[in-house]
Amino acid sequence: MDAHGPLSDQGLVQLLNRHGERLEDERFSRYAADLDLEALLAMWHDMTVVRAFDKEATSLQRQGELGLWVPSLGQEAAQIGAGHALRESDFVFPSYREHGIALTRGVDLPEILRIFRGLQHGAWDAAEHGFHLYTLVIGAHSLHATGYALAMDRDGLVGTGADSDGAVLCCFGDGATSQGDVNEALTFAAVNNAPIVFMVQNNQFAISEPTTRQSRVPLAQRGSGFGIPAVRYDGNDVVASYAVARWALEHARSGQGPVLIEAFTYRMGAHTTSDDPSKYRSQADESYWAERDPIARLETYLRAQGALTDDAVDAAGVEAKELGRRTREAVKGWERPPAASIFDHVYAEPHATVEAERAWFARYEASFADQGVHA
Amino acid sequence: MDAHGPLSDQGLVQLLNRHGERLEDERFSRYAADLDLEALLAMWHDMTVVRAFDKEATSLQRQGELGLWVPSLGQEAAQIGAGHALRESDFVFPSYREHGIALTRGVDLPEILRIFRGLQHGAWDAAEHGFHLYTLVIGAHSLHATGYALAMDRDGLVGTGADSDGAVLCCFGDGATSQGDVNEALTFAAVNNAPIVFMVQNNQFAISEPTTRQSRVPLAQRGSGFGIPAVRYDGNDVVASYAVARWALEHARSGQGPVLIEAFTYRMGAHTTSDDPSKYRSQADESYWAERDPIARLETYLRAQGALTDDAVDAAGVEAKELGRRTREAVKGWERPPAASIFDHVYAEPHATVEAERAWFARYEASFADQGVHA
Amino acid sequence: MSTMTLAGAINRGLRAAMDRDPKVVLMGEDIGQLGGVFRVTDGLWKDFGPDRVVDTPLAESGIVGTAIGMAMRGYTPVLEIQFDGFIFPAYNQITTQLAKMHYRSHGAITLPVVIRVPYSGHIGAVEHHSESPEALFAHTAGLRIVSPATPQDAYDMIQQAIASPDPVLFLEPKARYWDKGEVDESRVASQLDADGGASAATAEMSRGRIAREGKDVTVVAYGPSVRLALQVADAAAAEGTSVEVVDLRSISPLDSDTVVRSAKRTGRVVVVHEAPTAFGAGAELAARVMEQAFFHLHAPVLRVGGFHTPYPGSKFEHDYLPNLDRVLDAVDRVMTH
Amino acid sequence: MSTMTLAGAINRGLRAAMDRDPKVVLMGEDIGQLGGVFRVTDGLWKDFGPDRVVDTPLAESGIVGTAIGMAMRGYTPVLEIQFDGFIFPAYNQITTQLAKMHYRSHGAITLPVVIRVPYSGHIGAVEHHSESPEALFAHTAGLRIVSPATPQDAYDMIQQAIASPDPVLFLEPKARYWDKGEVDESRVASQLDADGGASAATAEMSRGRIAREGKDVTVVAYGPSVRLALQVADAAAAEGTSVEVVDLRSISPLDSDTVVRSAKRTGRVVVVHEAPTAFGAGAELAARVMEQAFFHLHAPVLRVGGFHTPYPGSKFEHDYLPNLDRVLDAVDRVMTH
Ligand SMILES: Cc1ncc(C[n+]2csc(CCOP(=O)(O)OP(=O)(O)O)c2C)c(N)n1
Ligand SMILES: Cc1ncc(C[n+]2csc(CCOP(=O)(O)OP(=O)(O)O)c2C)c(N)n1
Ligand SMILES: [Mg+2]
Ligand SMILES: [Mg+2]
Repeated sequence: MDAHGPLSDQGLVQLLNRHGERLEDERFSRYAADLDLEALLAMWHDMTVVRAFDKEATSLQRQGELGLWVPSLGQEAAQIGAGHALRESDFVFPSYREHGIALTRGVDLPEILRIFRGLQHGAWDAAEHGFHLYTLVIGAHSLHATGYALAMDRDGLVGTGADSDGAVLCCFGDGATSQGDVNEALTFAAVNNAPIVFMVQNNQFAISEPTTRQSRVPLAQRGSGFGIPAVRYDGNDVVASYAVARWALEHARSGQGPVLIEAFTYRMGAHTTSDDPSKYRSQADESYWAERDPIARLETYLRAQGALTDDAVDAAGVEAKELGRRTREAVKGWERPPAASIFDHVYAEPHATVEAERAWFARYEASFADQGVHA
Repeated sequence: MDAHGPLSDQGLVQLLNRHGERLEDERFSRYAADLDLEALLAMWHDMTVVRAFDKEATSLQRQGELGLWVPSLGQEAAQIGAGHALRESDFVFPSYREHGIALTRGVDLPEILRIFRGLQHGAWDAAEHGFHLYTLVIGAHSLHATGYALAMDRDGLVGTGADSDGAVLCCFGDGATSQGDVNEALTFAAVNNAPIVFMVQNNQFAISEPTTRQSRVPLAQRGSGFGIPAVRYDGNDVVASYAVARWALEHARSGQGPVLIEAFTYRMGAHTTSDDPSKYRSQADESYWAERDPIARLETYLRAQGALTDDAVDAAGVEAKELGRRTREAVKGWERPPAASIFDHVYAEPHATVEAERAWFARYEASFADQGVHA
Repeated sequence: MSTMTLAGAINRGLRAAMDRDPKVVLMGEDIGQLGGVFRVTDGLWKDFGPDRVVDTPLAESGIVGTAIGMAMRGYTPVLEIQFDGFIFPAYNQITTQLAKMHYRSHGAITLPVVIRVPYSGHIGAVEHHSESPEALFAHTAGLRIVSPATPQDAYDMIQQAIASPDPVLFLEPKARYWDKGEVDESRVASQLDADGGASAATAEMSRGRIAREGKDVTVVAYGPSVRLALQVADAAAAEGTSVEVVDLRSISPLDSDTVVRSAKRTGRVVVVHEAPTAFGAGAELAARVMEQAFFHLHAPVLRVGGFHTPYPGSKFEHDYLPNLDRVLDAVDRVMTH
Repeated sequence: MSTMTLAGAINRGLRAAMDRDPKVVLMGEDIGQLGGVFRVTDGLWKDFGPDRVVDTPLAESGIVGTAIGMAMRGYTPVLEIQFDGFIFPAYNQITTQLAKMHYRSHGAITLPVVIRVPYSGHIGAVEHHSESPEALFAHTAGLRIVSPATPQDAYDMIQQAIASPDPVLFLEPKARYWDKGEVDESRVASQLDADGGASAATAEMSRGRIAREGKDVTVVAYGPSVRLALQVADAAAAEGTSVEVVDLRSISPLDSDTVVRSAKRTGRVVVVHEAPTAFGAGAELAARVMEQAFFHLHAPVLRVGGFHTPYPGSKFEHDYLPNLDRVLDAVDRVMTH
């Protein structure tokens, strides 16, 4: 048994430390071997894009254009690292904070905001992007992910060695590990040897509750209870995030079964725009983690390598601004579909109750057109 | 990670082997040190009593006097061993097969049959016996047990060193380990350091499904995933069952927190009287386990020690017969309470709907008394 | 035409659906080698193998949740929940996920999952083995809920449920499992083989039927209570009252049109179900009949159901559940107006 | 008398209950240092400490299940479920365990567990944060379900719920959390201090009240819809229709007696709730009013509720939920008879 608690940083795989220095790891360095400077720049790019988007969404929420926003601030390395380790043949089940992974799956980021503007519950084509809709009921999607992985296996898309081989990446938070569903998912995945990677982003908080309210041992240890190999790594280190995710995905894709990986990271922002973290955590804690910012350390490294120029930084700034503008315009430009659309897609086939209510609603709306609003 | 599956007999604590020979165990022998021949005879006695009762209940079911019976056949050592390790200050949450533990908690065995005769859902006073009612929804009681243990802790009944110190023993089967609730119980117990012993009786089947459908590693290993110490032992060995349970209970009672123990045993009978095990397991399997009968090996040992005489065996036979007679009489003698009693105890305080229906039912019944049955 | 029990008809229907579509996968506890605790899947494991008839871990949320994921990749999981009382660990998955995914995805994701549940009482069982949870699901949009009362309907409707692109709760009246009846196996086969078969099948299983015509009182029932309603009709006929029996078959959608039409003819309605009366399906039906046939009614719609108590010990179930006398009593009461 | 918001009144009521009885323990997600996502438990963690205000693991089944065990040893757990849509993982524990333990134990075990749920819509939230699940629980015997509409009721009823020996689902109309009102803190205190206080408290919270008297139409509402019903009464009055408003307060038991008495006077009833109409609480009420006041009714009981769809995106919630126009439309319709 590990003597360390779930917030310990003991035994974390790390390949890029907070000073922007590359480290070696006997087991995982080789999974990062293909990361040349170009690849790292691409990751840096994605991390800055999603952070800029996050900022824009937060300010749109403050302006009243969005009901809510769920920032991924601070978790960019964990997400972009994993995202770059994915293949097109893989399929991701995010929770609701995986905007970074969304980006790597080709989701146009502004589209995500349709959810938070209250226009719809799902805002992209899951099959097209290999990226499922966000699930707000904590942990519920872990079972869907497991079932999906089992179906991939049935479909012969695992362990053949072909490019079509794939795996599922299932994301959830530290808090989610307490849900029965997540543990059932571990059971179903283990006994059926499902091609799935369970990725816990331990951002140290479930809203206000520290991870110590969910576990007394590191969350990665949960795997062993189900016979699932697990690795814990520095989730603010994009190189380790890539390497561990790559290892895990290869393990799953090749038919060796489920893996649990724990990205130890920090939620640098609020839980959501409705949250006030000053109520439950200290400035000191936040500063400590600001020094471990996932983007800053990659920047340090890339600059030291001469790979990141001021021009590149400026260009990224311009791109971010453009994304911001495009986001604002998109959000403000979306037209709300007609009210009667609430009756669409409740069922795939007609259902008498829905049809009767739809008809009633049409008559009711028409009555206003005829007579003006009541009273 | 353990390379063995959940049905492996590797690494089981054993103190009395199937040939009736005592073994030493570095860690657990001392927890059996107080078991003199008298104590072992008492255990043998209880095991034979519950087996005889089981037989009687099965035959009552066959005669149509009971709707169902759930035999504990084969699991007597696991249950009686644990039962003898309990203190009065402990509290047990059984599933529905713990007739052996019921006996050690002073439940008059025939009373259990009120449930299976369809007279009531709970058939004894849980508080009086420190033995909760049977729970039929698999795993649901594991959370009640955890909450109860936390309440004991709040009440100052843990870790004081006094005789009043207690712990909860929570029993469930191998199948139950797959339920979300059981895993949530492990979480709540671990983070709150609850004084609870989770005892899995791995009888190798959840109805027809072998334990390999629930886990790919030994079930005891589940503990480590939650930071809960665990031990796996030969559940057909009453000495190991006692020793391991005693260790676990002392651990919990002394304030050191939760423990998971896995009694590896075998369900020698059917799941229930509705079940037909020949559909899903072999005669060879059953014979293999018949040779590992928990009562037989204790008998061999006690006879070798000269502690078990033919007279004692005869006396036990007489007692069993008498219990059988008493059981039959009790079951056939129970009067069904009046139909209107179904409205009692739905709520602790009056509820208008129940009272209205109760009144209607009284009028309805009275109408028969007045007019005779309809049509 | 062949004679089958209701359980046998479901078994045959499952087999036909599995033959028709290799993506149909059965999942549940003990449904494999054992054939299920009621033997409804008997023989299917042997014939289709453990990949098509899957014994799952003992976790209902897991069963439904993984089925959702499989359905997302084009499978049609047909699940067995061992008993009515054990569906509740899956309640979250059924109501917040299975029911809502089609809506959440704007129609992009369809989840043709069927959840078979042996339900209702009268089998002398212990706690949690005799319940009728239909109303606990019918309030949730996105689910269909049906219950056959005859072997023919059992055979047809299980296949229609499997063919339907919507999630279906398929409630099997377990006390009727051994009732026998004639079954025509060809009708549903040709329906499903035709163009638009799935739509036609969904529509058909969503409609009630007049199980017996009558003119004085409409008695509405479904699943296990249809037989009782027919017995009531016989008994009432002997007393000179003509009872029309509506077998709803579908609880969501509730085929209130058929009932309202009947109510407009008879002016008197009695609804029967085993589930507790309070907040049960009968309440919805009564409310709709009132809304749509108020001025045709001679008497209030009466409901005969279980009481607002937990399902009692089996020695009391005959008092707890609707029986001939209680339904006849309600018929008499509506006839006094 | 002091002025409080509805949320503030619950906070004060919780504090009073915790002062009164050291066995009262609050449990839930983020209710400690944070004071809950709606700040309803604000300040209590600071004043009562982490043993009385417990931040639990993120698992609703675990919260309810462990509360049951604590209640078995004499504690009175008062749970917070963060949002309506997240109660379903606990559905099994609530309906098969919490609701049934008293019955299962023949009255030997009482479980005075209170489950607080911020519910209903109109707050512009994302999916699962605006639902009204009352009917999904009211069908299950063994539970009480109440919902206050005013700060005074919120203050009184939370304490009555805690005092009641039965499990209570305490539904808090979250859109009304910031509504202010006068609260007399002394009345419930003297009720609870008196002999038989728990019985009196249970009985009182189980009764509806006439929120406004009227003679033409009875509009029945509870929780968040009471304010709407009162607005309807105002608007209808302006058109010459006198509306009586019944605030049910309790859904289980459903105080149909108060409604039936009113219906016998007015002859016309409209029921309003945010939950979907189909299989909702309004159906039960309509059925009972018909059963008990049929010959007094001039028109069918009409229901105005949410539609049979999942709760839509918040930009649509004003179309989805009952509003002044829809209720007035129903009032007009019953007035045409
Ligand atoms: C079943 C359920 N319960 C409660 C909530 C409310 N809730 C939303 S996010 C959250 C915390 C989740 O924490 P974690 O799993 O660590 O993920 P994070 O938000 O930190 O990424 C809670 C309690 C929910 N969405 N679902
Ligand atoms: C939630 C739930 N699902 C299904 C069942 C039906 N059922 C009763 S016992 C059983 C098998 C339990 O196996 P296990 O946990 O190993 O205990 P054992 O019966 O072997 O002692 C099942 C599936 C149930 N009682 N509860
Ligand atoms: Mg977190
Ligand atoms: Mg077992």
